[in-house]
Amino acid sequence: MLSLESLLETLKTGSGFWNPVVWVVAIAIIFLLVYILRGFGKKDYKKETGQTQAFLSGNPEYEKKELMHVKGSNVYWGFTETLKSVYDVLKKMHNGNASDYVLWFLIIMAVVFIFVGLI
Amino acid sequence: MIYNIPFIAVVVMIFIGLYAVVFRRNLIKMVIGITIIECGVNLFLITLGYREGGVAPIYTSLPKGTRYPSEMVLPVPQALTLTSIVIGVAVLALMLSLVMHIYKHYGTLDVRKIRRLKE
Amino acid sequence: MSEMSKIVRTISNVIFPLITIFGLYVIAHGHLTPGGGFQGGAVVASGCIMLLAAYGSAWAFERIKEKRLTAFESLGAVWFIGVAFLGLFVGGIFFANFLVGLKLFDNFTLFGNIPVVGSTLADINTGGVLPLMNFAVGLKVIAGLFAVVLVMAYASSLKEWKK
Amino acid sequence: MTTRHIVAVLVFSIVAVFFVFSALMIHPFGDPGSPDMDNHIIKNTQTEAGTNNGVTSVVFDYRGFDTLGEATILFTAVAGVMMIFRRKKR
Amino acid sequence: MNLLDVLIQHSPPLIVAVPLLGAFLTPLVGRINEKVRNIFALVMISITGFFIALLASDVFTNGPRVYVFGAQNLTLPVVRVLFEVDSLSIFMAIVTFILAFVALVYSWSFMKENDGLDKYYTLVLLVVASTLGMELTGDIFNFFVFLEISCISSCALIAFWVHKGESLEAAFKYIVISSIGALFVLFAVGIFYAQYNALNIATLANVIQFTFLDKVALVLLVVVLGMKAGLVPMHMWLPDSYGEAPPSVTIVIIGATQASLYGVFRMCFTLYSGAFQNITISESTIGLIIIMLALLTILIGVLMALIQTDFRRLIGFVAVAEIGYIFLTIGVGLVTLHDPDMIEVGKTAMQGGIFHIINDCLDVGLLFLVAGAIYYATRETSLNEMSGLARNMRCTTIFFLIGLLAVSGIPPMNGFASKLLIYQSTYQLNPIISIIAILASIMLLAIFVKVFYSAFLGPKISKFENVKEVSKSMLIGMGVVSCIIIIFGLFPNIVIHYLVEPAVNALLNNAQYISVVLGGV
Repeated sequence: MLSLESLLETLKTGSGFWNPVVWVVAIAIIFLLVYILRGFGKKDYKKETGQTQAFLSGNPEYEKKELMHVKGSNVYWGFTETLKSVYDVLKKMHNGNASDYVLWFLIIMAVVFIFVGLI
Repeated sequence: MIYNIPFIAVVVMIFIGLYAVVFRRNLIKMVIGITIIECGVNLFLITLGYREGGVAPIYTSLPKGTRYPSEMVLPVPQALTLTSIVIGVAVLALMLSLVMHIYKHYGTLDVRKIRRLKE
Repeated sequence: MSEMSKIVRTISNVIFPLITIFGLYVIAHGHLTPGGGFQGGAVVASGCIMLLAAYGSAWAFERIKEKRLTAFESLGAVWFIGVAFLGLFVGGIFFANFLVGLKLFDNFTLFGNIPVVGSTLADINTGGVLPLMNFAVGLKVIAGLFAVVLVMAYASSLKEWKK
Repeated sequence: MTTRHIVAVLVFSIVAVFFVFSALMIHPFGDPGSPDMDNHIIKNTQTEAGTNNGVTSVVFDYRGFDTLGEATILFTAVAGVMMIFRRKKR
Repeated sequence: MNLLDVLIQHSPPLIVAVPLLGAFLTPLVGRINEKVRNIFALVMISITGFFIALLASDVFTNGPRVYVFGAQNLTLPVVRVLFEVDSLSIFMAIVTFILAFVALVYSWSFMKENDGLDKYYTLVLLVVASTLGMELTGDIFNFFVFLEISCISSCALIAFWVHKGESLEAAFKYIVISSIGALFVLFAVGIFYAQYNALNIATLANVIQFTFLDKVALVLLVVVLGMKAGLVPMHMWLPDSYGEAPPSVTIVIIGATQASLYGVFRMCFTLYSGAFQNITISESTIGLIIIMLALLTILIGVLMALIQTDFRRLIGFVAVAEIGYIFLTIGVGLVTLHDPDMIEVGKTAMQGGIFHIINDCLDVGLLFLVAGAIYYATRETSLNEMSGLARNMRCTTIFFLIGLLAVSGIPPMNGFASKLLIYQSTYQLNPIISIIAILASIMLLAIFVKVFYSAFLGPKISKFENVKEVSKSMLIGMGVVSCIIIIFGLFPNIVIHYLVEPAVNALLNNAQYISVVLGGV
């Protein structure tokens, strides 16, 4: 059954390998690096002072927190704007009509019938 | 060729049902369409088991001189159809109760208006 | 559904016992004649639904609680799967037809006789566990179908549905 | 005639052609050949299942597990309908 | 014969019968007490798990096992329903058990305030029983029956919140689609019965000829089961229903969807493999079509997920994309397996695909559980309204991060190992396929970064001042899934060696599957 050696075996996929020990070591090194980098930070950081204010290109921060909120649908605005033509087609496809769901099913069935049945 | 007319009837029934599901807009009519498809498939199963001039596969009061098994129809398709009919009843009950509730919430039975979930 | 006229109520009163007896006959002779638990159960349930249509859903809903019906349905289902489990414990395999040829006492068999060709309706003591399963399924179908129709009829008669 | 109609008619005709051809290629109506499984059932229903009725012996004995599934479906549907029409506790 | 042997011999029917018995008894037990009912459901699932573990220990060492219902011995011709359990079936059963157990633990406090819970537990047990039945059965009509049970019970569960119109709409769409699909499966069963007068999968696989009728049946089965699994463009029901079902049962419905996927594996590689051996061109054709549809599935799933604003609907589209990866491996397997030079590629692909089934269930399931936790704490599903939740819900945030990393295939989570196998095998077939798959995986990361940024980070708005961390049973449910994800991620070789490789070998060893039933005919 399971032994320690089998737990630490290396998985070879042909183009790469996987070993848990390597990963544990890598994660440890990354944590160490983060800790060291954190040590480089300024020692005179204090809470509740001007230092904690966000820097918004020199503009003042809004008092009301709701105004600072970036909504989820705005996050990839540029990406969706660029691919607008694709998304128009996709939105037209997902029109929520139950009859069309059945029609799509029949379309795929017809396509596969043509390819498989006529060979 | 001419002997296969019951199977052609099966195909016709399936397509009448599919027509109702794809082109009718009333939810109740779509449900009726699904029921018609199911009737078509049941008819298909029951016609598969028919033997020319056969009697029901029941020994109680069997007509004198009946040769078995060659003069009895096949019992398995009948059992499968029985199962399929009960399944159809169950699906029908559930669909109709869903339609009743949808009418309560949406105030309409038009499938094109029942699409709050889209995109 | 609201109440129907007196003629309909009287006639359905008269017919209801006949339908019920016919349905129970179909259930009980399921292993001898065409029919069985499902078919007979559907017949009895349609008799009950006829009464429901004649007397109105509010009348029926006052007298019959749908919780009791679902409990009966559960009972039928448990009975069915219980017979299958009995096959496991008595006959050694799930769904075994353990009653066929099983002598309980001296010569008494419970549905255990093996029929011969040319037997008639009198051979009711045959079939092994099939009659037991027929009764279970019959109970289940009667309770289940009637409960479904009862609930749907009552809900459609409520005021909040009529806009 | 919208695009949807044209597509639907096209798809219906393609699928229908395949279905009709398969309907024509099934064995002739009323002549299922020599069905081993069914002949076995008809011969042995009296001795194995102890019943006169071939259909019931298939439903409850040979394919009894399917019938358990079928009973379960009815149970499920009743549970589903009861759940959909449930009323709030007060 | 000692007790253990007897238990192992009878465990295939008991795995299905125990949850069924539980479902039948739940309405009666629910009359006693609510707590008793919850414990009863958990106990029933645990007994099922015990039997699954017993059977797994036997099947992984001794090969497939057959159980005939109602007769001691198998007689030819096969007239009775029988269960045939090989390593792939038991692998899927293990997946289903994990998901069901987590769902029941999670529902304990998540569904506490709802009414109609007797029916809820009944239906959950029914979905589990039907999924297990689909996975263990060796009879094609029985497969159809369990498919219908899972369809009806999932539909009822999707409509559980009846006060919301959307959930009713989703349930109606789901049942229309899946009942029509199931009827076509029944039509295919009828075609098999008409030609070979048999309903047993092994018998059919032995005699199948690949005539015109068989082609029609193959197309019907693959298209319908693909639709039930969510293949684009037949996937539209999937985000609807995943997004509107209670999140505690979405994870069970994912299991039911994967059972349809198992059906595709079984139909393509067991039922039709005998037919494909003679006519390889058809195998390649259907494989290529599946690859095309799978690429479309991955791309459209990812692109649509990017613009969603509802959290659960977004995860639904991600689930569509994940399904695409598994279909990709089915296609690659069909294209390569008849070719002696490429057979290693096919095997790697199948390993990746079958490993990805369990990873997909766990990752997407964990994300749905997190979405449910947020809904429980804030009653909010729209991503536009959420903000700053990480401040009050620390544990949930950590679980979300684990799910995020796992679903986008970042080491050391479990998604990486299976996706690596998939990329590697598809690269050897055609580099473009694997490039698209990798790009989609990057987009998955981008999608969840958006969710993380908008829902968990950001300012703490006044609406969510008093949000509390969710209760313990929900945390336990999410924690169990996270632990499995991390363990699978750190030690993928163990999982591949002990679970996935036997499953792949059993799937490809078609002769063994047939000979167990027909006795080496």
